[in-house]
Parts: sequence; structure tokens; C-alpha cells
Amino acid sequence: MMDCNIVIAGAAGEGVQTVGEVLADTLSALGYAVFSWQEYESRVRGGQNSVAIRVSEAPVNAPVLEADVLLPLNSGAYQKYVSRLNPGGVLLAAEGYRDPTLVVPFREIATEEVGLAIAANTVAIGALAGVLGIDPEALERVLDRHFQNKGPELIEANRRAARLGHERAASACRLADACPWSFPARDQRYYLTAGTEAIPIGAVRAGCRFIAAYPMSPATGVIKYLAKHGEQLGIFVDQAEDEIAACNMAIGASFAGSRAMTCTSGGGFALMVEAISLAGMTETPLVVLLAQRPGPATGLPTRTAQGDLLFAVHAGHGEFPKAVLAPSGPKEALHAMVRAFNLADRFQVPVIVLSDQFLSDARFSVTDFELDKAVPESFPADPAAVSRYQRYALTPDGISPRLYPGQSEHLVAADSDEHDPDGHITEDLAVMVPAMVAKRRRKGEALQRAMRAPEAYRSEDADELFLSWGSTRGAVREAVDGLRAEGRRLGMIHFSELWPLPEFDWPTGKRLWNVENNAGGQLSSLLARRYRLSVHGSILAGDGLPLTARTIRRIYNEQN
Amino acid sequence: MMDCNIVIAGAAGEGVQTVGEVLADTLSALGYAVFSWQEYESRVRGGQNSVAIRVSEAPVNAPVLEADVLLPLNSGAYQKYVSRLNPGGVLLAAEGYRDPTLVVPFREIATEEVGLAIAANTVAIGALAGVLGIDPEALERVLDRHFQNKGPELIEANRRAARLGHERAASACRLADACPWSFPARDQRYYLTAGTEAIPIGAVRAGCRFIAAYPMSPATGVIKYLAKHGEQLGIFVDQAEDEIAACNMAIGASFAGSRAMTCTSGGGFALMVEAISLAGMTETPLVVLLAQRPGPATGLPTRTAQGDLLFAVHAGHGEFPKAVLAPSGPKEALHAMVRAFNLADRFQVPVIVLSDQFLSDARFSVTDFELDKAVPESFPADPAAVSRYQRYALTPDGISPRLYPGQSEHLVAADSDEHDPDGHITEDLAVMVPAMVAKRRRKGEALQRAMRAPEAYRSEDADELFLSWGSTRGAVREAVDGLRAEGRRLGMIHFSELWPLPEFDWPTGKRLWNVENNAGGQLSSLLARRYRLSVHGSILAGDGLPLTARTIRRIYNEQN
Amino acid sequence: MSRTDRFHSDAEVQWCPGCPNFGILTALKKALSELNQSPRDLCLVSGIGQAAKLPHYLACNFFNGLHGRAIPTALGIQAANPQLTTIVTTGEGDCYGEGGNHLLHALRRNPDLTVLVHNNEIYALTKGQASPTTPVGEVRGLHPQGLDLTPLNFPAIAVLHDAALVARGFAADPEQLKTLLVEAITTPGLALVEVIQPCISWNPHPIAWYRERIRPVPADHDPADKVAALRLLDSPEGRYTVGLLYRGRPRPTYGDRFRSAHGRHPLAELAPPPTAVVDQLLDAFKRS
Amino acid sequence: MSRTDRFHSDAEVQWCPGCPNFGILTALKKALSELNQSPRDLCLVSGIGQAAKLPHYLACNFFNGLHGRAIPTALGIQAANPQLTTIVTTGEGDCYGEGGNHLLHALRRNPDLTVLVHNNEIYALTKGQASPTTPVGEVRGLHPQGLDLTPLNFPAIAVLHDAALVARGFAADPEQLKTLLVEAITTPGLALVEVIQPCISWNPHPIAWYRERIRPVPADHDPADKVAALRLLDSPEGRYTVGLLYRGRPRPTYGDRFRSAHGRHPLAELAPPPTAVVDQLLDAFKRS
Ligand SMILES: Cc1ncc(C[n+]2csc(CCOP(=O)(O)OP(=O)(O)O)c2C)c(N)n1
Ligand SMILES: Cc1ncc(C[n+]2csc(CCOP(=O)(O)OP(=O)(O)O)c2C)c(N)n1
Ligand code: SF4
Ligand code: SF4
Ligand SMILES: [Mg+2]
Ligand SMILES: [Mg+2]
Repeated sequence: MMDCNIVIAGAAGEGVQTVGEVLADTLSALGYAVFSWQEYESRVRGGQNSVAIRVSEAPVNAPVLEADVLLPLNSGAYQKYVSRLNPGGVLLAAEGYRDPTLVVPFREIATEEVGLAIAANTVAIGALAGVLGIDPEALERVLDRHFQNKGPELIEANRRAARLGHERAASACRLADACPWSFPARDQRYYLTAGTEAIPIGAVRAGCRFIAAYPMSPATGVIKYLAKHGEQLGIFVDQAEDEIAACNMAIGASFAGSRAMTCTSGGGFALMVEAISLAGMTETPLVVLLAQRPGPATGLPTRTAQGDLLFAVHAGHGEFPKAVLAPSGPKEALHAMVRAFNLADRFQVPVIVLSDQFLSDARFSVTDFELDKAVPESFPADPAAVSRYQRYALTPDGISPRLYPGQSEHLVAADSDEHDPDGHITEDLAVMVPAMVAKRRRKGEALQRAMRAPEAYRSEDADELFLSWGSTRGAVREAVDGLRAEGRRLGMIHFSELWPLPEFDWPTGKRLWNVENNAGGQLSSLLARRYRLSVHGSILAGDGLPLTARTIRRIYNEQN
Repeated sequence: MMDCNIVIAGAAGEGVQTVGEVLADTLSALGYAVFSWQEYESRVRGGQNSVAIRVSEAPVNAPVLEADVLLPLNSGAYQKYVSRLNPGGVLLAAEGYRDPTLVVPFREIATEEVGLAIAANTVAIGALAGVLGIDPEALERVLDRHFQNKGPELIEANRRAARLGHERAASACRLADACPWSFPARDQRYYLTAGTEAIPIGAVRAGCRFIAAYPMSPATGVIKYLAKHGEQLGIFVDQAEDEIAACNMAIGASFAGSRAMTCTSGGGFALMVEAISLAGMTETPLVVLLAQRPGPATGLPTRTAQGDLLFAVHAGHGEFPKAVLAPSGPKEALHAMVRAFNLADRFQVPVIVLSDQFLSDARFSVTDFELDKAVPESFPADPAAVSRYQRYALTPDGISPRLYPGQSEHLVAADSDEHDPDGHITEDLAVMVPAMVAKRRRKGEALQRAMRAPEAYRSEDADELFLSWGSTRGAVREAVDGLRAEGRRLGMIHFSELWPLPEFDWPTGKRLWNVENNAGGQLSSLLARRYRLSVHGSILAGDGLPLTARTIRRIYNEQN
Repeated sequence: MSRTDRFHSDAEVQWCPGCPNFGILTALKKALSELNQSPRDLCLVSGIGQAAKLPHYLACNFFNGLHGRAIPTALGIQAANPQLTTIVTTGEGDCYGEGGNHLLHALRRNPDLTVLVHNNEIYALTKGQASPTTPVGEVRGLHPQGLDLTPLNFPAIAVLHDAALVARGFAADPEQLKTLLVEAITTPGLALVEVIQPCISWNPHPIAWYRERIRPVPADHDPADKVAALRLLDSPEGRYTVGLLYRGRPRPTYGDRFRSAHGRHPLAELAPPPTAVVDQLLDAFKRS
Repeated sequence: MSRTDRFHSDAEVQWCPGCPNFGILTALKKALSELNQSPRDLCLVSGIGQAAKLPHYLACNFFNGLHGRAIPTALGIQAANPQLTTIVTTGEGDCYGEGGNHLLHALRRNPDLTVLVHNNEIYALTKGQASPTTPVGEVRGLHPQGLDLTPLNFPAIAVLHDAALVARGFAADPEQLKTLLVEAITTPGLALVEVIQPCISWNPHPIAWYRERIRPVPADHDPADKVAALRLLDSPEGRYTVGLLYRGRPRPTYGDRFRSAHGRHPLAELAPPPTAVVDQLLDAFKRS
């Protein structure tokens, strides 16, 4: 199967993202399954960042560090990323950093031949297309759209720039006999979507009508998307003064009957923890999107990690049910958001959805989002069916009828203190307090029964299992396949629903490995807690980059 | 062994606490081991509260709900608490609520015979002393001290009130032949101390020089004590605008070289979680006293619980070492505070000390605080020994030399972002980030080696073990002794240092029971996580009252 | 059923007998009655403190949330259902201390809320510690040498940021307070009503002490005059001045833009968008 | 080594080339040199944001803490060691947004801090979202229809609460800013210095746009005149007025009482109390 990874590197502000986006769009438009991901520093200009674009015929949706084609936009980028270039890979650059380099002097061509210095990046895009054997017209269509608001002159100049880059690179390729690729148009179209888009669309699908959040990478994109479309879709959006406000606002909106959410990253989530406990006590549905980045504290603001699983599971003082989900890609993320709102509503609990910078920023190829399987469900009480309304009525499964204020004659009370069924403060330790503690526990048990078992992949005949969760799924599957090809009988058990962990029949007699993008092995701790499971070995990272199949295989092989 | 439990009940503002305090002081002054604890509603006036005073010859320091003597100050108190009166116990009251009651009309006597209506409570105290066969002079000495600032007339009136109460009760006792007790003076003196006093004294002992906190029950007493004595002792005290400020202030003070702490309860602690992660990242020593009360959210503000263990252990985004301690009584609390500051300094980590309302408010009899075993240790670097100072120098155990700003020519940098050894922001994912992640891990491992094993009590020949932690120790020991007397071969393993859990050789082949004052069985989760331990049964409460030996035995017997 | 009775609640009041909070409760009930407010369309929002217990004591919808967080919760409620009359009942510790940032930023949004601050100059529920309005020098639990922090002047901050209405009442004068509350509730935008509420359990002064010092807003005071209001509030008498202090020029309120596009229905009444809408959003990610 | 060189740092500056933050850095270095400040006794405290990266770029002790929390951290440092010159370098998002409550309450304490607010009217580090000072109507990432929140006026709040000094500078005029910083650092108590710092990456206006609008404080402005300062700050020109705006009457600073009892040594130099002192505390719990 064709599998080509193109890495574009350069400083912030230098156009790495644009180059990557245009290339990815072009390849996607040609019918290929593109997977692109980026890693970048926490600064607005300078530093060295990269975008990697992996192209194949069917979706792999897993990151690869090593480049088949590397395009550094400056010499620092060359130095930082050249070690990633595969043997035999193509280095495309404006200068001959080393031999062999396919040299295409982007800036010179832009200045001298196009007469537009800022078109240098378009020359580079064209050159990339040339290296890859992409039809220049396919690229032009994408470029035209990209520059559509800039006027006909600029469009024409960029076309020219792209064509010149294409020609120069293509002829350099021919000379060097270095570029084996070609991407003829295919009769297939994938959605090319990032988590940061699929998550808010999932919220839209779920019927979310309110979001309040405070900007924090890598979560900001979620509220930004909803802000952009909110006015048209009827979603109330508020940029709060801080995360505490954001979370309490979402709780207020939810109490008043609206599906409501907030989004943040670890530090902001820490500030929401008290309010999560409030949602638990008041039994107010709440969805919190926690986009992880490496901590502790400010950590690495623009990097990726799976470091907040145990924190999310245990967030909030006191004891109350909550759910934690961790989708692995945009499609699962869309579904997870709908699921999160449904669970939150059904059990009247806070639900935390864990994503991370990798999942937020990476663009996956999706064949079909299967919206028919992501359907919003609501669990409204019927005001007419209630005679004397009690917000916290004691029921067998602990779930009380939920009405919203103003909906009917029934008054709705919510209390952060321990309360009686009417929502009034109680200090009746003999009867009411134990009854309410037990009610919340029953609800938690009901919630646990509703949680989904992990996904098994090639596990049946496996001797060893990789245990994983969240956004590493693609890499872990790829590692399983790769190690299978080496003769290892490996399988995968992958968790997308992490808390409460349901009953699960663990296959016995298999060697278990937890594979996580953190240093602490948090999933293994959780499985130990829940199932008394012990892992044989751990495959952990936590350096701020996404886990790749190659890294997993390397660490696995080191321990074998 | 003599063991008598006196319960005084009444509304907030009615004087329950004063009555209890004077009685406890008197018995303590007579040389008895007193244990008193209170439970009260979250209001300033009204409701129904109680104080229980348990007297014995040697310290038991465990709560008992059931009363040998019950003194209700009003009829509501009688109704709420009468079920707690032991068969054959004495009901002492101003009215004949039921038969038999030892009726002493406190208010009438105060008004008519003393001429001072507000002395009614002193009449009641005297009556209690009469019931208990306490020498009126011993009581008078305590009363005199109590009223010493009120002038000779009031002192005299109260003496009179006490004497009248004593006489009336004593003669009623004789008539009914109902009061078997007597408390002759003994040649023994215990410290009668509550956690809320021993904890700040521990901080003083440790050399704490800074505390910032925001008022929150049941933690307020800690900062209040330090505020009261701070000016004289040289402790800087700040009532912060919120818990976030409090925790960041303590971190600032600690960075600047001062031993520093904060105190709060669950909701306030939730707000500090981000700063705890900050302390983890900047490697700033920090001590946080978390006085638990029942949650979630506001919960039961004046009640007790052990509901925040897992929350404390997992507090903070990202991965970093921290320690969690949970003393069982005032002496252990004083020692735990010194230990907390020592651990925080040595490993440059946040240390959380868990107490609860019960431990805060209950007064334990302590024979000797053994200050020689609670010694502050500091781990300062020598500025002269360093040539090029690096705050985050990479060392074998992960612990870097700590200087404070202004101490020497060496500049001291702290950073909440991932940093290099100099404290500057790094994005070097290849080398520096993994090095810092590994440094913090090594530090965590060193910390784990320094943690103390749990205490074993009558465990050697036991078939079954109670696993417990924190403030329930007294009740659990008493339950063990009681069940042993019934022929059960029980023992106890009690944890005062809860995270990180050290290596521990678990005895095999014993039935394990976790005994906790929460509904979730949080210790058992932690032991499952750390040791893959499974418990046979759980003895849990979580109704806002302290666990007692009788409750433990009842639940144990129900499951046997 | 009389108009005020309509707001009767069965919950046991946990305030001390004689607490001036009762006066505030009375004034609020009267104001609501005068406005013909139905409990059904009323939503009270509070944090934690003595003041914050108020919603339990009258018939209404309520959310008794976290200490300091009443305002953001109320904003969410407002956003989700602007048809509710939403009133925040809070203490000065709740609202100026723990929750100071939210009131500050609420002033930017101008939500159609009445923020009723029971100012007893202490943290009463937690037993009398200093609050953001405690006078300098007062001895308090954590300030045994006397408070050395100057008080916050939030009414002045509200004036400075053009709050729709800023008023001060006295808990022992429920009639005037009622009048102010009627004004506040009917004024679109953020109305801050601070109430002098001497705590009889922890405060050093009896109610009479306050009564002596309380002065009405000067007869010639123009509530539209910002500088005059600031001067008044910043003066030594400012602390005890009661009445209508300031009325900001009308300006858009929180969510106006959203409402003009989507109407004033509760968000709860909007069904999730049809699949076609979601498909359309997704189609933007198909390249051609 | 020249006086400013003394503050040279090797750390790579992560700001965009040409960012006015460089002007602030220059002004600060100059002010510190003029004051003969040694890096050893200097402590910079910051939160998170572009502004908050400043401490890395000059030789000093520093604590680069959490977003919004620089002020409480600085208070702790001040309390522990009043001999340090402690300066908070922060952005308006950090200090007026996430950390608004802390600045508000710092005004009550009057700590001897200089709070240097780089006001670029946006959240620059997180890519240009609206901040508490973004003008109404501006289109920002989360406000695609234009901002509908009015800005906060924190300099005016500081004046209202008698801050020791309130000033405003312009990042493109490091000379004047240096003079203001010298004043601020030498003034005991809380000095708030807001700096107009146009972001060249996300701001809609070039520096020249600001230069045209900037006005010095009127020649006849009396910095002791509170009402005049409030009027000025509340006026439409107020936003662009630079210079010394207000100087509050001297009053006790944070920790004065403690220091007068215990001296100005760092708390770190105090050994734990002798056992006898602890024994004495415990003896209070022996009844007789
Ligand atoms: C996060 C948090 N911190 C602290 C508390 C404890 N607490 C409850 S009420 C209160 C003060 C209330 O003061 P105020 O708002 O003035 O109300 P008052 O009791 O004076 O009416 C405090 C500190 C809490 N419940 N939650
Ligand atoms: C708790 C938390 N929330 C959000 C963020 C993300 N964040 C980092 S800097 C910043 C805004 C900074 O704005 P400002 O202080 O004005 O600084 P500028 O970048 O404009 O100089 C935000 C929202 C964070 N680091 N921590
Ligand atoms: S403590 Fe004070 S404010 Fe609270 S109810 Fe009693 S009198 Fe009122
Ligand atoms: S983004 Fe703006 S504020 Fe930040 S460094 Fe660049 S120019 Fe300066
Ligand atoms: Mg108050
Ligand atoms: Mg800014």
C-alpha cells in the first residue's frame, strides 16, 4: 500500500501551516486518505514547527515522525528536522543544505520570476507538488480557493508561482531520479477533519445550545468554532473571565434547561474542579471538554500528552458519579460528544471528554461520520405527570425527574448543600443524608452499567495485548499490525470510555502492556484499581510528541 | 475500666459548647483521660448540636454515640438525642421529659436562687458534676478561671449557681439511686487538645513562618490559631481573598525561602489544585492542610468525612510527585505537620495533610507529645558550594539544590512552563523535556522510599485485618479490641502516610476489610491500585458523623 | 392567597432570630408582589453564606450554588432563559471576596440581573471573620490586632463601569428597600443593590448604631451624574448613604444580539438541529 | 560591564521581532540601572502570556507562575522577603482577566509592589482573543460579530482605592516609561503602571495609530486630585493618556505591622522556635 509522509518545517509565522494545508487539501481533493498533524512551539513568531502529511489510499490516521519528503523553510528547520528524513527520502529546500538536496530557490523565483516576494511559499507548495508528481491543475484549484478573496491579480501570481515551483522541482526530480511518487486522481472523497472541528460539530449534533470557556490551548478551537457558527445555529457563546466562571455558567445554563458545555486544558480544568463537584451534587448535566497538553502547571502549552486521565477521573471533592470519555479521532470525537451529552442528561452528571493537542490539531480522513449512530437523546420529565414536584425525588435508580425553571408551575430547586428531595438544606444525618448518599451511589451504579466495553482488535488469538486509550489508537493499531508482521501475536484492547469502567471479562493468560502517552502509566493504574489487573510492561512516552507505531514497536522490542 | 460518656445537647447559641468545655476541663484537671467531640449544624443560632465527653482512666480517644448521661438543654434536644441514652443511663434535664428524669430546673434556680438568669448553664454544669460525683471545688476552680475576666460578682454568682446545681442533682441522684459515678482526683495530667490546635502547633514546631488561607470550616481554626499567636511567634498570617490566592501566596513565600502553608476544606482545596500542580512543576515546597467535610460541593459544612483521599492523591494536572499524610489524632497531627514540612523541603514537593472535622474539633487526651521525635529538618543548599547555580540541576535523585532569591549572588529562577536546569522555558523535546520528566519521576521514587509503612495492631495472630486511615484509628482499635473479646481474631493495619505508598510486605491469607468514613471505600481503591489488593468486605459510613467502634462492629457483624 | 403569601416557603429559616436578613426577605417579597411576579418565572441564585440561604425562604425556582459563584451561574441561567426574572442574593464575602472577579466582569456584560448584596461587613456564616468591607481596625478572628486592609468600594466600581443601577438600602428599612428593589428589578441591565445588614451575632455595633449614621442620598443628588455618585461613594459618609445612587445610561444587555436573532425563548425549547445542518457543517471538510 | 548590561540574560527572546514588549524591557532595564538595582535583590514575578515571559529576558530572580496568579505569588514573596525589589510583569489578560480578583484585593493590602501591565488589548499568546480592555466592536476570535462587552478600567479602580501610584506609559516611548518606572519602583506601596503595548501580530492598528492618539497628562493635572484622575481616566481620551495619573496619600504597606515587630529580615533567616516555646504552647492544654 502506498504510504508517504511529507514533513514541512519552519518558524512560526513563516507559513508552515499554510503550505501543509494546501498540500493536504490537494491530496484530499485527489481522493487520497490524508492524515496531517502538527507540532509547534508556544510563540507567535520564530521557533521551529512542523506539519507532517501522511498520504495513503485508505485511512491510516496515525502519525509518523520520519519523513519521505522533508521541506525545511529555513536552515534552523533543516538542522532540527533532518534527522527525521528516511534513508532515500527527498530533501526539498531553497538551499543545498547537504547533498543530495532538491534545490528550488523559492524566494528568488517568487521575487524575480513572479515579482511577488510573498509568493515564495506558493513556489514551495508547487515544488512539493512537483516532487510528489501531483497534477498542477489539482493544486491550482485548491490555491484558487485559498486566495479567492484576494483578487484576480494575486490569484494569477500564485498560480504562476505554483507552476514555476512545480516545474523546477519536477525537472530536478527527473535529473536526480529521486521522486518515485505520483498521485493520480481517485474516485473517493474523505472528510479531512481535525478534532477541534469534529468536537464542536458533535456538540452541535447533540443539541448543545450554550458554551462558555476561557481561551486555553489546545481547547480554544472548540469554542472558536462554535463562536463562528453560533449566531447562525443558535448557540449562545460566552468568552468567560476565567475558567471558574465558564464552568459555573455552563452549569447555570444547564440548570435552566439548555444543553451546555465548557472546554479547557489541564490548568483551566483544575480551576473547574470545584464546579464539577457542584454539578455532581446538584445533579446538573454538564459536559467538559478537557484537551490535554503536557503538565504539570503551564507545562508545554502547545504540545500533546495523555497526562490528565487520573486527574479527570478523580476530579472534585466528595463522592459523586461522573463519566470520562476519550475518543480516538474526529469521528469518535463527534460521537463521543453526542454520547457525553446523552449520558450527562440521562444520569444528570458531569461528563468529561478527554482530547489532547494531537487529536485537536491533527486532521484525519473519515469515510463517513455515520450521524445516524450519533443521535441526541433527551430524558425530560413531563411536568403534567408530576403532582408534587421534587427535584431530588428518591428513585430506584437514583435518577430524579428533571424539569427546568419556568417550564411549568413546578418550582425547581438546586442546592450545593446536602439537601432533601425538595432541594432544601438538610442536616438530618439519620435518614436524609444517608438516603441522598445512597441515591448518588445508585445513580453511579446505573451509569456504570451504561458504559461501553473497550474495543478489541486482533485480540482473539493474541498472546499479548496492548492496552490503550484515547488518541493513541491509530498508532497502537499500526504497531499491532507491524508487530504481527514480525511474527508477534499481538492484539489491542482500546478504551474510549474510561470511567466508570464497566464489567469486563478480561481474557486470561495474556501478557498485558499498557501503551500511553504519559510517564506514569495512568490507564494501568486505573485498571489495577478497577480490575486488579497487572501489566507485564509499559510503553510510555510523555515527551510532548504523539506516540507513533514506530516508537511503540521500539520500546516493545527493547523490553523483549 | 471506667468508661463514661456524657452527652450535652442543645441549640447553637444555647451554651452546649461551654457546658461541655467546663466539664471536660474539670475532669481533665482531676487527672482523667477525657475525650470530647462535637457535632453541630451549619448555623449560628438554633438547630440541635451536641458535645460528647468520654472519661476514662487511660486515654481511649475514640468517640461513642451512646450516652451514660444525657443533658438536653431544650425539649428538641431531648427528642433528637434521647434514643442515644444507654439503658440505665441518666437523663438530666430542667423538665421531666420522661420518667425517670433527674429534674433540676436550671433556669428557675438561676433566676430565683442566684438572681442571674444567664447562670442557668452554670447550674446545669453543677448538676452534671453532681450526677457524676465530682468534687464541687474542682469544678469551682475551673469555673473561676473561665469567668476570671468577668469580675468578682459574676464569679461569685456562678460559684453559687454551680453549687446549687450540684446539690440538687446529688440529692436527686441519692433519691433515685441512679448515679454510680465518682471521680476522685488522680495523680495524672493529660494534654487535652484538639486537632485544630495541635496542627498549627505542629506548624510552629516545624518552623512554618507563613500561612495564607481563606476561611472554610473545618480548617479555619488552624489559621485562626496562628493568627492569634503569629505576631508574637513571628509568623506572617494573611487572610486571602480566595483559596487560589492563598495557595499561590504560600508558594511565593516558600519560593522566597520561608516555610509556608495554607489550610482549607474540600471546596477550597479544589480551587488550589492548579497551584498544587504549580508547586509540583516549580519544585516549591508547599504544605496544604485539607480538613475534610462531607461533599460533594458545599455538602455538610460542619460535619465530618473521609471523602477526599483519592481527590487529594490525584490533585493537579500533569504528573509530579506529591505526598499525602493523614494523622489520626492531635499528637500524630503535630508530628505529621513537622513531617510534612520536612518532606516538602527535602523533596521540594507539595505535601497534603488530611484532617477532618472530627479530628479538628475533638479533644484528645495526650500523655506526651514527644517533641524530641518531631524535629524540623531543613535541606538548604550552600551558596558558596555552587559555582554556576542551576535551580533545576539534574541530579541522581532528582533533587536540585535550592537557594532563595536574595540569599546570595546566585539568581534563582522558577518556571511553571517546562524548563531547562536554569529555569528557562524549553521546547527541546528531544533531550531536555524527557530529562525533566525523568527528574521529577526519580524524585517521586526517592520520596516513595522515604514514606513510612502503616502501623500494625494485633495483626500477627489475626485472621482478619481492618484496613484504615486517618482519624478513625481510635474507633478501629476499639472495635478490634471489642471483637477480639467476642472471640474474633482481628487486627488492624492503619495508614497515616497514604501517598506515595511505600513497599509493604502484605501478610497473606488474611481476610481484609477496609474501614472508612466514606461511601466509596477510597483506601481500598488506593490499595488495589498500589498493591493489587482485594478486600473481602467494606465497613463504610459517610453520614457526617464520626465512625465509632460500635458502628464498625455492627456493620462487621452484619456481614458475618 | 395574599400577594406576599404567594412567596411563602415551608423551609425552616436558619438565620438567628432577629437577624436583619429577615428585613431583606420581607422587602424582596414585597417588591416581587408589587411587581406581580409569579414564583414560576422567578429564579433566585446564590452562593454560600447567611445571605445566600435566602432563596430557600421564599417560593421560587432557585440555584444555591458555590461560594462566590452566584453571578456566573446566574449568567448561564439568563443566557438559557431570559424570560426568568433572575436575582442574585449574596453576601459581600460571596460577591466581593471569593467572587470579586465575576462581579467585575459582569459589569462588562450588563446582564439583566439584580445583584442583591447583604453587606454585614463580615463573614457571618463562618463566624465573623473580616470581609472585603470590614472597616479598618476592627478586631476579627484572623485579625486579632485589628484589620489592616482597606475596604473595597464595589458600588463605586459599579458606577465607574456604568452599571444600569446602583443603590443602597438598609435591612431595617424594608419599605425603602422594597422601593429600591422594584426599581432594580425593572431596570434592564445590571442593578447592584447593596444592603446594610448589621449582623446581630458577630457585629460590634447594634442596629441602632447604624440607624444613627444612615443618611439618605442628598435631595439634590442626580443619579445620572457619575462624578457626583463617585464623590458621594468615596466620601466618609458614603458608606452609610442609602437610596438610589446611580443610574447608568441605557445600553445593550447581555445576550441582546443573540436574542434579536433567535428570540427570547428558553434555549431548552430549541430542538437539536436537523441532520442536514450537521451534514452541511461536515461537508465543509470534503475537499474538491 | 555597563549598568544595563548587568541585566543581560542569555535566554532566547520568544517575542516577535519588533514587538513593543522590547521597548518595555529596555525601559525596565534602564529604570533598574538608574536605581542601581542589583539583580541579586530583584525579583520579577509573572503569570502566563507574552508579557509574562519578560522575566526570562533580564538577569534577575524570578518566578514565572500560573496565568493570572502573579500578584498573590508576589505577595507571598514580599511577605517572606521585603528586602527584595519585587515587580510583577503581567499582561492585561493575566492581571485584569484571570487574575482580576487578586489585583482588586491587592489594592486593599497596599503591598510595596510595582505592577507593570503590558496592555495590548488582546490575549496575544493565545492568538488574539478579546481581553478585558479590548474596545467594543472589535472582531476577535471568539467574537466574530464584534465585541459586545465594555472594557474594564483598572487604573480608575486603582485610583478609587487610593493606590500609591497609578501611571500609564507607552511601549514605544521607553524614555518616559523608564521615568515612570523609576517613580513606581521607588514609591512605597502598590504602583500600577499600565503600558500601551500595541501587538504587531494581532492588533488591528499599527503603532503609528497609537502614536497619533496618545496624549500626555494635561500640564495642570494634579496627581493628588482623585476626582480629576477619575474624570480623566473615565473620559474618551483617558484610554490614551500617558504620564503620572495619580499618587495616593502615603499609608501603611503590606506587612508593616509584622515588620515593625520582627524586622525586615527574610523569614528564611528565622530558625524554628526553640522547644521551650512549643512546650509553652502545649502547656496551655494541661488543665489544673
Ligand atoms: C470555596 C469556599 N471557600 C470558603 C467557604 C466557606 N464560607 C462559607 S460562607 C463564607 C463567607 C460568607 O460571607 P458572606 O458572603 O459575607 O455571607 P454572610 O454569611 O456574611 O451573610 C465562607 C468563607 C466555602 N463554602 N467555599
Ligand atoms: C488557567 C489558564 N487559563 C488559560 C491559559 C491560556 N493563556 C495563556 S496566556 C493567556 C492570555 C494572556 O493574555 P495577556 O495577559 O493579555 O498577555 P499577552 O499575551 O497579551 O501579552 C491565556 C488565556 C493558561 N495558561 N492558564
Ligand atoms: S450570624 Fe448574623 S448574619 Fe447570620 S443569621 Fe445570625 S445575625 Fe444574621
Ligand atoms: S504576538 Fe504581539 S504581543 Fe506577542 S510577541 Fe508578537 S507582537 Fe508582541
Ligand atoms: Mg457578610
Ligand atoms: Mg494582552
